[in-house]
Amino acid sequence: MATKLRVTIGTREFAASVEAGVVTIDGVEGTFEVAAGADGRWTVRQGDARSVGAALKAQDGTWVTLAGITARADVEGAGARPRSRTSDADALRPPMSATVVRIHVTAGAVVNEGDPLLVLEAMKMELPIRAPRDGVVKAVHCREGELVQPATILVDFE
Amino acid sequence: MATKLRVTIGTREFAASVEAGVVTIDGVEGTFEVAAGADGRWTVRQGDARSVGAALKAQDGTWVTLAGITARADVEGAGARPRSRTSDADALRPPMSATVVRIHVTAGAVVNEGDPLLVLEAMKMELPIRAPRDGVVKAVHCREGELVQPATILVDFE
Amino acid sequence: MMRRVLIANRGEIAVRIIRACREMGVRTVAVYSEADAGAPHVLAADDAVEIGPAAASDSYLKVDALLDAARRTDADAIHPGYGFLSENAAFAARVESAGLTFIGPSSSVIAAMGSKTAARKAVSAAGVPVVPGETPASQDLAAVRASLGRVGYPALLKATAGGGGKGMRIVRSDDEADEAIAAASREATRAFSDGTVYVERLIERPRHIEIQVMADRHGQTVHLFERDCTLQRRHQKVIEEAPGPTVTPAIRERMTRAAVAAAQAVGYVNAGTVEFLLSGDEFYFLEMNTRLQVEHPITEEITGVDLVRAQLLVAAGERLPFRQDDLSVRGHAVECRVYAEDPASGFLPQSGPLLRYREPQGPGIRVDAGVREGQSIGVHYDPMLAKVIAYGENRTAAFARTTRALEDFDILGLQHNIGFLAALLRDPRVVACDTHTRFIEEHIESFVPGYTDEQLHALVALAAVADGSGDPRDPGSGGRGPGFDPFETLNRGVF
Amino acid sequence: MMRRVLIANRGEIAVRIIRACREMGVRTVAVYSEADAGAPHVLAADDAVEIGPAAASDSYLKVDALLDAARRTDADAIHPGYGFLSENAAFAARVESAGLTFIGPSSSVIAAMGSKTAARKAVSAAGVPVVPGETPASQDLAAVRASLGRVGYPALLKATAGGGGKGMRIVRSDDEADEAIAAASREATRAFSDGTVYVERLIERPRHIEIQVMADRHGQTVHLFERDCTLQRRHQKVIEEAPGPTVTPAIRERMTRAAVAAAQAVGYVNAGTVEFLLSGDEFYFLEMNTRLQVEHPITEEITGVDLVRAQLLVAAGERLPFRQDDLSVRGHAVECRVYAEDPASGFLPQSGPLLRYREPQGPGIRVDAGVREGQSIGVHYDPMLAKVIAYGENRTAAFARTTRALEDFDILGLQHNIGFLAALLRDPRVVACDTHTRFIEEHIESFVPGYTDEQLHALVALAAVADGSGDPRDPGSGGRGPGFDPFETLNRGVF
Repeated sequence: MATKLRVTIGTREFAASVEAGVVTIDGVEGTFEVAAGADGRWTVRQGDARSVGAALKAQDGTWVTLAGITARADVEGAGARPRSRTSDADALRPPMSATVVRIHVTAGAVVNEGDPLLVLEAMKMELPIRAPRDGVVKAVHCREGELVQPATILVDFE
Repeated sequence: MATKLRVTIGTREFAASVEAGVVTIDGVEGTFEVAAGADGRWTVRQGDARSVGAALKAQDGTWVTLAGITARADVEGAGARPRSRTSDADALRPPMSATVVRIHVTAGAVVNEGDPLLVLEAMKMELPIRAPRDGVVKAVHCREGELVQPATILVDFE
Repeated sequence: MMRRVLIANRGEIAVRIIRACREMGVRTVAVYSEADAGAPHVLAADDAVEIGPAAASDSYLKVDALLDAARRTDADAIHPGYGFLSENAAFAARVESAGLTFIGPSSSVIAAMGSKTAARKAVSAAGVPVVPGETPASQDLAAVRASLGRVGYPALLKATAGGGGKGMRIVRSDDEADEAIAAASREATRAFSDGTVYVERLIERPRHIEIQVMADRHGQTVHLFERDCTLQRRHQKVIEEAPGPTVTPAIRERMTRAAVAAAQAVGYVNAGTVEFLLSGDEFYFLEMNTRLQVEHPITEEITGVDLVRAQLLVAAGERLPFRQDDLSVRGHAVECRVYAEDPASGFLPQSGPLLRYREPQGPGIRVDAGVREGQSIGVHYDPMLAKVIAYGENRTAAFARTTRALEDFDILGLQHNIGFLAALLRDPRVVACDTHTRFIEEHIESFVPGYTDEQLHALVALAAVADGSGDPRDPGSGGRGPGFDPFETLNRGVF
Repeated sequence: MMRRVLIANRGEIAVRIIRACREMGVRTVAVYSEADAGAPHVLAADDAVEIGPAAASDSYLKVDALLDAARRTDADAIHPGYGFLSENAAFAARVESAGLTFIGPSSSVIAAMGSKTAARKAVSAAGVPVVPGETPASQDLAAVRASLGRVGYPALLKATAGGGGKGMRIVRSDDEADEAIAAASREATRAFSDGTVYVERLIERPRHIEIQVMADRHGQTVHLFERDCTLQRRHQKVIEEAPGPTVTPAIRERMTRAAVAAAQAVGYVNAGTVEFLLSGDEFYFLEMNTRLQVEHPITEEITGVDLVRAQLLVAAGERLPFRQDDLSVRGHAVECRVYAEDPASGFLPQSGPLLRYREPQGPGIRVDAGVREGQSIGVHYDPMLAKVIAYGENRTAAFARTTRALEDFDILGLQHNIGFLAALLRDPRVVACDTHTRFIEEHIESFVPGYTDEQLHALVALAAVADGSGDPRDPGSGGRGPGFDPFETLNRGVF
């Protein structure tokens, strides 16, 4: 039976399935052999190429890294408790304590994936929050100048 | 109440007691303050000087290191299970698989601390086994040319 | 020599300074905010003093708390590191008047170089080229045209009152001048109710080249060659290298001479960096940083000099341990700044625990870091995790080694920019130096997200196998405890 | 360039070679015995082949298994590392006749230098000084006296048949000759039933100085200056440094010329080391090692050259990437060999798990290791855990940095020699170079056990607090898992 995974790299998410060594993402297949090494390391072989990565099961899923790329995976039925910051794709939350400096949208706005919704400021840097996909803004729960926390829902989205 | 410790650095053993921050070894006292840091690290302060070490409880006692020196400590009543290689001060065992190349003593020999009892060879190196203290050899359990294992008792000593 | 140095900083630079002090037999005092108890810099020092809550304004920027910590620990000198109070003239003055040694230039020099206008004026008087520019005597067409003629083409018309690109016009020749002046003035008036324009030479596709200088109190000022910091994102340096791959011996000669002249013009003492824009054969003074730079290690790698050690010697009143003739460039060095940030979402800073954090190792690789496995990366400070520094016999070898080091860096628990850095290093335009200070912004799609479909597939394959709970191959089931069997066999994970 | 290199070795040198290959885009094959499954060199390579049981004679020394592994993985070259088969001419010949590239000199050169007598003859013919010595034409008093006269005083009489010091006599002048000859002959007869004596110049208080050479197939032979390996214990190098602190420019000039002449005399190609004894201004050829040395990193640190990279280029038929004029010495480098051994019990090798293993870090510090935390150190191979290599601007700085690195090396689970190494580095005679090759043996009580009473007391204090079970400060209660709170406060352990 195929294992279904949701893989997150930063804010990007991918749905993948794995069955008998064949990985399928968006219809593209790849065949791999994975072996456990010592000390949390794993080797991943595809054809002639072998690379060594590391993996660790954590509360919010399985973290993996390979050749400098890090991802987090939730395996269907594995009972991983995702961290709040990624718990609900329809509720956008800040990645950290931050100040809301600009809000570009109001409830009802139709936005395309990547459209700027609002801008936060933290660590003296501006952090644009963009639409994760095409959709409609249901509600905006913050105002400019407000200090928001990781648990705060900024925008409801559908 | 004073904590009694037996501290081993390599083949050397020391009896020590600690009470209210005062460490006594062979009648010599020292006063220390110890604080836990993160990641298994500890700071040890004596007067103005602070150094950072690491400690780990293992099956065979508590291992500590400070400024490049490593020791193993058995605390009285701590229930540490010493490793077989140091389990019985009266039964000398080889530190590793080795070949007995020379035996200098026979049963009944009266020896002083540091006297060579026998010589092992391992890793192309000769390893002299010396008397841990003044005493009498009760029995020799190996012969020249024999391959001995860490569990083998070489010499009984009293 | 100082007896005891308080390091008014945190993270990798505090650790780096503490190591230099220890190697010189100087005792160290770390300071830390509530959020940094247990951080590596706290354990690295001989002493550590908590100075306040997490917010930098309540701790690392709090002058009184720092001076009080120094007094209580009997420190006789303060090293400011970089960032925080390192270029704050008032802080340096407070340190001086408390009778402590400030490891850096004097407060008056910091103040002089802290004002861009004053700095420009000072170095310009010493013959150092600055970007030509002037406010026309009057705003009529002829006067602005005359300014353009003096400043030279290509030129930039800027609204004096403005910003954000409004009222800005590029003028490439006399022919374009009239129309551009009119448009700029019109736009400026509309946007800012003030049509006044400023005329400046346009520096096209510049490279950011900076010269490390070092001066003692005995009149000796030397340079330690250049660093190329052209690869920037939003004025933040991303990858630096030394020596400058496009810097010819002739340019190096002129730039280093200009940098030393700039330092001498203000009576500079201790380590400093003179930043220039280089375009073609011409270079222009940008600013002088009156402190140790983040990227100082690449200079150390190619010159063999320990800059922090030199800083301490100079601050103690000793002579520099080298003369200009003793210094030379050998090989090539690269520094990559590893950040907790997500390149795919506009480089959003990331926070979270470093569930696994293993630095790359090997000949010619140096990692300057102030974090450790198990630590949680918070939101209070700069999200830089580590600097990966690699030395090689030449630029190609240094790039190859840097790439190898980035691939070997294991970080689990939060997102980082290593894939982005690796993508930059393998970009043919970066390799060929066909870059400029806005190169990353203009071509960001080439470097983001920084991983390939193959890599994504491989990660998924790994995750699917590694996730299997109760599986003997599961590395989450406590593989690091004392009871751990060190020689697990290589269990083929057929899945 | 080779496509795929099999490394016929294990441990730190295998890891080091694999890294160099990766940085050159060359694929690697590791080999491992049953005991080494999961060892760092196995995971570092692109491929790994198990070649037999733990005993080296059944695995790392098994030529057929190695060649078979190379064939199966389609490797086109073999790097032998050091030790094991690296100086085995028959192995090199087998590699050559299998059509593979042996990364080292040709089998015939290995054979020529492998015989001490043949090597002495060859280099002596090239004008390289060897220790003067001869077997007297006859064993009568006059003939032996004549030999003594030719060889020069102080001289050593040795039993031709013997060893172990029996029949050995030092002769300092003609006056002592007759008595010494009689005694030596008598003792030799008694011990070996053969009174024949050999006469050799006694090299008093020699320093061990070796010259790194490198030659390509295009006729270029260069040297990379010297290493001083005087600090030895039972002919095992313990601490090495470069450049040689007692080597004057004049001696360096003569020694490096002799080393290059020795290499050229035998048509040497690839990396090699010419070992000399230096006594006063005179030096004498000892032997030539036809392989990479354990201590090659200190040469890399002071010259900026990657010796393994150069080995690969030369083996691929390319020219050396540097000429003699490109090479120079900068700064000073020290290497300490960290062993799992107990200095207090005659340096008994130790085995056990590396419960905690954290390498020192920082500018100028390089650790070449092939072990990792959690690994068990067994009895089958050399007990070297790691090499701590430190670079500094000068010898004092390099020593200080090495000491700092040794202090920061955390090893729990077995006994090691770090305290012994640190004691050597702080010994005033070592600092002043008042040493010779038997210095450690003669003064062993100065360096063993390598810790002070204060250190012992502090260790006990730490152990007493850290042992407290159920205590929040107990680091054994799983402080490293994912649920670990990274910001434990600094819990003052009042006890």
